[in-house]
Parts: sequence; C-alpha cells; structure tokens
Amino acid sequence: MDATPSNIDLQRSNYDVDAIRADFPILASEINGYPLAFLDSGASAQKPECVLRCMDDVYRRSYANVHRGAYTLSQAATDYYEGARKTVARYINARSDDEIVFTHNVTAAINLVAHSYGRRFLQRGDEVIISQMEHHANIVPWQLLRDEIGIELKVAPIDEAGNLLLDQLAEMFGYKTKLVSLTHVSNVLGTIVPIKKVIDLAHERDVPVLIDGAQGIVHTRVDVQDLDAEFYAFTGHKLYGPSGIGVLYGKKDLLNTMPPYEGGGDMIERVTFEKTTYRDAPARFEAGTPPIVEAAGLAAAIDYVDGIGVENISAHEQELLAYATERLNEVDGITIYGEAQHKAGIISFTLDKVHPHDIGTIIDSRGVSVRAGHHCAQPLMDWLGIAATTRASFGMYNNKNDVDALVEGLNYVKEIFS
Amino acid sequence: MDATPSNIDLQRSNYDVDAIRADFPILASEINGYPLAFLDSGASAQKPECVLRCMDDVYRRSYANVHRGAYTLSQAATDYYEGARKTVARYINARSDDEIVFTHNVTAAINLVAHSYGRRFLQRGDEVIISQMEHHANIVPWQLLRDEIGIELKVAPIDEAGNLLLDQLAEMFGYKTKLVSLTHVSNVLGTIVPIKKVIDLAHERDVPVLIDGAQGIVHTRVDVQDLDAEFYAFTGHKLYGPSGIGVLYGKKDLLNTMPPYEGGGDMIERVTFEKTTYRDAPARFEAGTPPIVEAAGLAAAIDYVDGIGVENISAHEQELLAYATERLNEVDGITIYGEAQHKAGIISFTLDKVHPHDIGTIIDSRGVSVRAGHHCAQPLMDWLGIAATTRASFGMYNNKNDVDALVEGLNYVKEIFS
Amino acid sequence: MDDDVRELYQEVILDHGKNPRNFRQLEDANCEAQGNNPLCGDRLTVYLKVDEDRLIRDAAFEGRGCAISMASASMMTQIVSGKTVSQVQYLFDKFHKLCTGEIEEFPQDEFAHDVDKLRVMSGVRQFPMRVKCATLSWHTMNAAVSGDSETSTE
Amino acid sequence: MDDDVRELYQEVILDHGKNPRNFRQLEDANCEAQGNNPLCGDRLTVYLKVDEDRLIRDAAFEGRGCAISMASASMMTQIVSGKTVSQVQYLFDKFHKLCTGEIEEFPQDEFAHDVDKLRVMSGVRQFPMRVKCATLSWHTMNAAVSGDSETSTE
Ligand SMILES: Cc1ncc(COP(=O)(O)O)c(C=O)c1O
Ligand SMILES: Cc1ncc(COP(=O)(O)O)c(C=O)c1O
Repeated sequence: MDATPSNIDLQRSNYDVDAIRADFPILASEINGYPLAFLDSGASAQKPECVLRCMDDVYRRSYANVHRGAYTLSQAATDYYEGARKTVARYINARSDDEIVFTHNVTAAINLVAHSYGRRFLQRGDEVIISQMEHHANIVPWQLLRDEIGIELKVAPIDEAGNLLLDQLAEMFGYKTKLVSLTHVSNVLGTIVPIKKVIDLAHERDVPVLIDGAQGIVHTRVDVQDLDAEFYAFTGHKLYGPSGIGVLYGKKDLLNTMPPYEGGGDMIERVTFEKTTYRDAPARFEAGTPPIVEAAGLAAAIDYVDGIGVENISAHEQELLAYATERLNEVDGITIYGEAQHKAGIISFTLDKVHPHDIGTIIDSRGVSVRAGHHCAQPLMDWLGIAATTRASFGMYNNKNDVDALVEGLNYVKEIFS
Repeated sequence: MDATPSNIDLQRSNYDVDAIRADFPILASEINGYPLAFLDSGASAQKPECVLRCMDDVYRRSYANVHRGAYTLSQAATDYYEGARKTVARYINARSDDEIVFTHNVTAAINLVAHSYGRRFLQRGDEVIISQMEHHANIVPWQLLRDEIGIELKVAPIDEAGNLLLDQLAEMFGYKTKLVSLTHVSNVLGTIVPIKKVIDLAHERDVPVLIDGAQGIVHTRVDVQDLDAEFYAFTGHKLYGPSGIGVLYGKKDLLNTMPPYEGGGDMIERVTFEKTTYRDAPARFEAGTPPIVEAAGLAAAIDYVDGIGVENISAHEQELLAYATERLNEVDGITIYGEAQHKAGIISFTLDKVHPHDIGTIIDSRGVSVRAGHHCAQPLMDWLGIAATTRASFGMYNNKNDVDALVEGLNYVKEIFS
Repeated sequence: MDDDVRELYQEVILDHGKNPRNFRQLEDANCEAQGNNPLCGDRLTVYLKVDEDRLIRDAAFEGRGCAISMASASMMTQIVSGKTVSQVQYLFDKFHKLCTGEIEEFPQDEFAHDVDKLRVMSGVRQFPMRVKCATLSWHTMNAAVSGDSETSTE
Repeated sequence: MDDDVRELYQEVILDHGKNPRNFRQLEDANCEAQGNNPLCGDRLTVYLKVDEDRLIRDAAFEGRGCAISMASASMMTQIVSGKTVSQVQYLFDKFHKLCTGEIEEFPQDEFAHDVDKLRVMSGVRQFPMRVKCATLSWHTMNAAVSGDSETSTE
C-alpha cells in the first residue's frame, strides 16, 4: 500500500478513528450503561488529552499574568499566549500575528466588529447583508446596531435544499451596502457556503465581508489570504479547544482604523484622566487579562487537528454523513433538513409526531447525545416552518457505531410513541 | 489550646501555610536554581490542586455545551455552570443567583455596566465619580462612554498616604452625579477603601455605586447585601481561579432594566429578523457559549478560599505585610508608596537610582517574582510623580521566606548598581 | 434510566401528548397569557375564564411543544377548571416542587384526586432539563391569573 | 541566569544608564519622535539633526526609563552621529535581530567599531521581556528619520 502522505484518499482509508477516539478521555464514558455516542460536536466538541495536558501544565509550571511582569513565569505564560497567536495565524495563514485578536467566543468577536467597525463606518440607512440561515450570533449584534444607529438588515435567501441563492444575493447589493456578514457553514443545515464567491462578489462592489467561521473552520481548511475576507471569526470550543476563547481575524490596516471595544488594562498606550491613547491591534481589542491558558489550549487543539489534517477529518466526516443520511432515510417518518450540494458533517431532522426534545431525552437514555431545539437559528426555523429539529453533528472521533446507536435510539423512540 | 473555630486569632496561629503551599503545585518550582518566591498574586494568583483537578475532571467526564442539550452530559455541564453561579451568589451573599453574571474578566464586567447601564441611564453632562487610584479598567470604560455620550468624569482625591478623602468626595456630589465607580482595594497602594461609607454617602443622594472588587474580594469578606452596592465586579484569576472568567454582581431589578450588552445565542427569548426580545438577567448578559469550565474552576477556588476562611487568609497577609514593611524599610534608599490606615497585602516601592524594571529582572534571577511598572494605574503614577514602582503582593501561600528572598534580591540589585 | 424514560413517557402522558384536551382558543376567556421556553422555542397560550369569585370556570390552551409540555398543559386545563385561583396557585406550588424534587410527595389533602393525575408527571424530576417542559403551562396559567401577559421559563 | 544578569548589567551599560550621553534637548533638531513603552509607561524623545544629504549631524535624547533603555539610547546617540540615515537603518535592523536572537552575530563589515559597542547590549536576548527596553530608542530614532512623530514598542 502506498503511503504517500499527500494522497488524501489513501490517507482517509488510513484514518485511524480508534486511535483518535483513544485520545479523547470522555469518549470512554458510559451513559446509563450504554457507550457514549456523542453526536453534538456542533454545539461543542470534546477535547483531546493533549489539550487537557497542555492547560494543566501551564497552570502547574508556567502560570502568571502575561505581558506585564519582568520575570520568568510571566515570560513563560506570555510565550504560551503569544505563541498561541502565532499558531492561529499560521493555521489560517494570516499575514501577521497582529491580525489575530483573542476574544472569549465567536459571539464576542462578531459583536466586536458590529460595535467597533459598525459604529465607525456605518451610518443610518446603510445596509448589512446576512443570510436566512444565520446563527443568532450573526443576527442579534446587527440588530443591536440597528436599534442604535438605524442600519438596515438585508437577508439573503436560500433554496429548499439550503443553498445560498448567489444570484439573488448579487442583486441585493446597492450603494448603501456596507458589509456582508455571513456564516461559513450552517449549524443547522450543514450547508457549506461558497464564501469565496460571495467575498469576490462583495469585493467587486468594494463591500467588506465578515465570515462567521464557528462551524466552518472545524470542517474546512481556512486560508484567510486566499479567501481575502476582511474578518473571519471562530470559537475555540468547537475546534476541540477549551471553553472561554474565540478568535477574530481581521486585516491589520482595517483593525487599526477601528476604535477600541472594551476599555481597560493592556489595550492602552497612555492614560490620563483627560485623554487616553490606544495601542494598535491586537492589543487594542484585548482589554484586561486575556484567556491565557485557554489560548494555550486552543493552540494545542489546532496542532492536534493539523497533525491529523482537517482535510482528512473532513473526508472522514463526509463518509459518516453519507452513511447517516442513508441509515436515517430508512427510518419511517423522518424528514431531513438540508440537502445542499456541499454539506459538512451536520444532519438535522424531524420525526413525525415526535417532538425533538422527546427524541433527545429518550435516545440519551441509550447513550446518544444529540441536540434538540432551534439551534440558535429561529429565523431559519420559522422559514422552515418548524419549531425545532433534532441535530446530529460529527466530530473527528465519531464512527459508524455512533450512527447505528442513533438509528437504534430512534427506533426506541418510535416504540415508545407507537 | 482552645480550637473554637470562630476564634480567628487562634485560628491564625493555626494557619498552616505549609499545608496551603503544598496545595499549589507551581510553588514547588525553582527559578534559576532558586526556590520560587511568587510575589505577584495581585496581578494573578496561582491555583490550588483542587481547581486544576476540577477543571480537568469536567473536561474528562462532564463536558458538553450548557443549557441547550436534553442529554446527560449537557445537563452535567449545566449543573457545573449553574452550580458555580450558586456558589458565587452564596459566597458574596447575593439575594438570588440571578444577580450573578459571568463575564470573561472584571474589565468586561465594568465595560458591561458602562455600556449598558451607562447608555440607558446617563446623559450628556451627567457625572461619574471615580478616584485617583483607579485601575485603567475603571477609567477607560468611562472615557469611552464620555467620548460617546459626553458624560463627565470626576476624580475623588486621596491623601499622601493613599487614603480616599471622604469629605472631599462627599462634596463632589451634585444633581448631575449619576454613578460612583470605585475600587475596593487599590492594586498599587493596597488601600482598603471604606466602600461601605462611600456607598452610604452615595445612597443618601440616590446615586448608585459600582465597586471594582478585583483586589477587594481577594482580601476581604464581601457581603453584597450588607454593602448594598448596585454592582460589585471581580475577576476569577486573582481569586485563585482560572483565567477567562469574571463576575458582575448586580441588583436584580436594576439588571433587568438594562439593555443587552453583546447579542447572540442564549440571551434571547425570541428572534425574528424584525424584532428580538431578550431574556432576563443573567442570561441577557451572557451571549454565546459561556466560560463553562472556567466557572466550575472558579467555584472550586471559592470553596477552597472559603474552607480556609478569607478572614484567616487576610490575617496571615497582614502579618506578612507588617513583616515586609519592616524588612523593606531596612533597605537603604527605599521608598514605600501607600500607607493607608487599612491596607491589604500589597506593597509598592521604589529604590533610589534603580528603575523597577531592572529590579524585576535582577531579583527574578534569584527566584523572586514581582511586578514592575505602572500597574495599569498611570493617573495614580502621575499623581505620585513617578513612572513606575516595584510591587510585591501577597497571596494566601506566601511566607516570610518569600519576603526574605525579596529583601536579599534587593540587596543583590544594590550590589550590581553600586 | 431506561426505566426512568419509561416512567416519564407513561401511557397517560403519551395519550395527553397526542390528544391534548381543551386544546383550543377560549372565545370568552378573560385571562390569558403566553408562555415561552426560550431554550427550545416552544410556546403556548393559556386561556382562562375566571369569575368574580376568582373561580376558574373554564380553561384551554393552544401552542406547540413536546409530549411532556403538551400533556402537562392538557392535564392542567382539566385540573384547574372549577377551582379557585388560590387553589390552583397552591397546586402549582406543590407541583413545581414535586417536579424539581424539592418535595417527594404531595401533601395528603383535599386535592387527592388531582394529585393522582399530577403525580404521573413527576417522572420528570429525573430529567432536570425537562422540568421546564412540565411546568411551562402552569407558569403560564399562573401568569394569566396574575395579570401578566407573557412569561417564560428560565 | 545569575551570569546572564551579570552579562546584561555590564559595567558599560550601568555606566551609560547612570550617566547617559547626549541626554538633552537638541535645539536645532529637525527630526524628532517620541517613543512609548506602553507596558511600563516609559517614554523618551529622540532629537536628530539631519542634513540635506541625509547625514545625521547630531543626535540627543531625553526621557526616563530603565538602565537598559537609557544605556541603549545613550549609545545610540553616539553611534548614529555622523552616519547616513540608511546606514543607521541598516544598523537598527541588525541590532534588532541581535536582540531578539534572530541572528547570533553582527556581520563583519564596515561598522565593526559600532558593533563592538552594540554587542554589549545583546545580553538582553536572554530576557525577552526586556528586548523592548533595548530597542525603544532605536525604534524611536527610526520613526524620527521616517517622519513619524510617535512610536511605541509593542
Ligand atoms: C483594581 C483592579 N481592577 C481591575 C483589574 C483588571 O482585572 P482583569 O485584568 O482580570 O480584568 C485589576 C487587575 O489587573 C485590578 O487590580
Ligand atoms: C454558526 C455559528 N455561529 C456562532 C456560534 C456561536 O458560538 P459561541 O457560542 O461559541 O459564541 C455557533 C455555535 O453555537 C455557530 O454554530
């Protein structure tokens, strides 16, 4: 067998999901006597041993506040923190470490842009284009801005399958369009949005673009220079990293034209009561003590993902998605939502006459963790004409047994509700 | 010997600092062959074993996203997260868990109030009173608000020793005074501000009060009902908890009159593109995935502190402070800044002809970690007429050896600079 | 927990869930309130007809939700009809405590008959995430009689 | 690290730190810039007199800072006097790389004499937190000749 490392197909057949599973301590759990089938990585992924070790280690050996101390431990902690910035920059191919702002989640990153970029560059009547399938994190910040300064929200439509309607999107641009803010991957439908095309469309019209990469970065390789988006935001806990950290990538020149978001220590150049001046990005946007150890953990997670290769992970997830789609379609009364041309490992469905919450509770008793609800995407739910779905989402560690457990769980649900 | 647990003096003599030190793994470190004398807890404290174990455990056994999943792991994580809220509420004696908002640090908590409370209730020309010894985190947010809506900042003076001048503060109130925002303990001078008196002063004039408790909660027992402040904010990492978490306590009725801060998932009641309604506090102010595991870690830290008793910790720190003051005063050319009547375990000083940064570097080579700089309090530095100080700050685990190491370090500095 | 699940999804709950009683708008209602569960987006409206003596003459509801919340609402409308406001508030309090596990059993009192009905819902206490589903309709009813037009379980 | 500390705080650095050369305002300066180190609040102003041929005729500085930054500024003013702007920018680049450890040694070139002076500062590379102290004056000088009036080490 040829082991050329660049051959992804061959690699995929080499993808050792058992070895990967062994790296995630929580996967050995039993729930109610059943092996855990964790199918909610879209809400938050589990963490590999190396991430946990790394964070524990920082606290045990290298912890102090960053940036401020002229002593060894503070330097060590700063090395972790700034090293994490380098890791992120390298991973998404940013031009400079200064383009990486750490926040506490992706929600904060989008709010930062809405607040700081929005209030500097947008005015009453200006338009921001989002899509029908946004997460609340990419809706509500713009609504708060709307309430404040009177911008307009334009919603790009999708088709039945969940594809973004590019032609219609193209026609929405007008002279008042000042920003496009779009999800990379729908957390409900799984749609992988052709963001490169949207970015090109927008740039032809000189409109900057923010990409909500919360789901996107988990399933695809992101190269911010190739994409050329002005902003790309994501969250650590979905990328196998810890809770409490998010990332805003922004083009450096743009970041440096933006006013501060929060005020406090570390983001200032000079403070007097009369006048305060601010440092350049990223410091300008990182007021106060940052998520030091979380950054170290995120860097460890990225190294882990990169070691396996996001393309390989994604290929593995595609296999699972195909298998799950096939097996779920065998279940009587099921409706799957989201059949876009390009889909990530996320599958939403409903089951006739059974509410997703009941499904969630019942299959949990068989060890299967799925999410049931509106997935923070109520406008999409309204558009679909439903209140909620059950969603299974795959991580690098899922296998066919997990899918089988899901299907068996659904059969148990049907037995109860028969 | 009488072991009545309520007898603090007796307890203090029982204070087993060696046992406590053994609980903090990092304290066994050597720096450059010297035992670590960590004297920068004011910037960020080290973490006891129980905090590290707790966080590691959550990730290994009980991790999932909170609030959203109808399954066992999500419930377990939610129990940790909401349990942490209860722990904080109990510890500071809040009336209700709903008065506890988790943020990512105290800086964020103050910005939240400035942004949300400030823009709802303050208008052009209204005045906010702060003091001469505030941390940038309690200056810059108000300046950002000033730049935006035109409030005025009034600065309450202090005396040479670092005492807040209460009489002069009392005279600063006018009909335009809309908020007092004050540090509980100065992170530079160590001054313990008589905040209860200030709160009473303010309340007599119907002016609400925010207390920056970043340092205060570490050294004193905080009872928010007794204090009666409208807001009390603090940060987890200084209270022996993890990085990445802060707390805003706010009176419930007040919080519920305030508009959201960041927008996103979990803080909404119902989202449509046209109109969105928000949940009550604390959810309203916790957009997106919160610092789940950090909250669990903070709760473990609080339990640990409470197990020892903050009064006992503080009594121990007072002993160290007295000892350090005495020993430092023996060093030729030293000037100590901050001699307030009530002082926490923080001691700032300068040494003739040697810049604090040089001191920091040199004594680090002898294992002593101190902070050198403006301590994010430039207006105070300007008032003192200096650029920087060296600061030693004590945690529950420090002992006289640490102080001795500091003094020896300073002698080494003098040797080099002689 | 298999047993727990079976206990939660008893026949009678499944039956009420599938065929909720009093599932309609009440034309002559004089109290009504909307209940939201912001976590799942489920919502329901409770309609009550309350007379001068604070006696509930009729009760109905509309909305969407899981089997638990539908069944709970359905049973609730049956139970509250013919009771006074203070009686149903008393029952609500006890029911709430039963669901959260604050009390183990209903007190033995005049409401023995209703209590039997409500007891079938108490399996929910093994499922803390679902307590809100079981209590949403009761919260909403309580809001309606208290004159609040909106409520949500938090 | 004791040795490292001793190497950092060599006699010559301590001497320049205590008695900085060219520590004054330059009345007839035509280039000047302020440098801030936001982390410690230290700041200094660099004054230069640059003639039409981009030759630095005179250099001085004022400000406050640690021994490292004072010594570095002091030596810098000595070194840049009499050199062209491009020469000092070349030196700055090499010096910066030496301090951050990007290069181990100065190239052997025409600046051998200056390099000896600068080499004493290179002990700072063992103290990453202090690199900014050593390079602040150079950054500021560079800002001054480039026409920026403010700079800060980040
Ligand atoms: C008095 C005071 N306020 C605010 C802060 C800021 O804390 P954080 O950086 O955790 O937001 C600090 C510590 O740096 C402090 O000492
Ligand atoms: C597409 C998308 N955007 C934003 C978010 C919000 O992420 P966080 O809660 O970490 O801020 C999520 C996940 O919940 C998501 O799936």
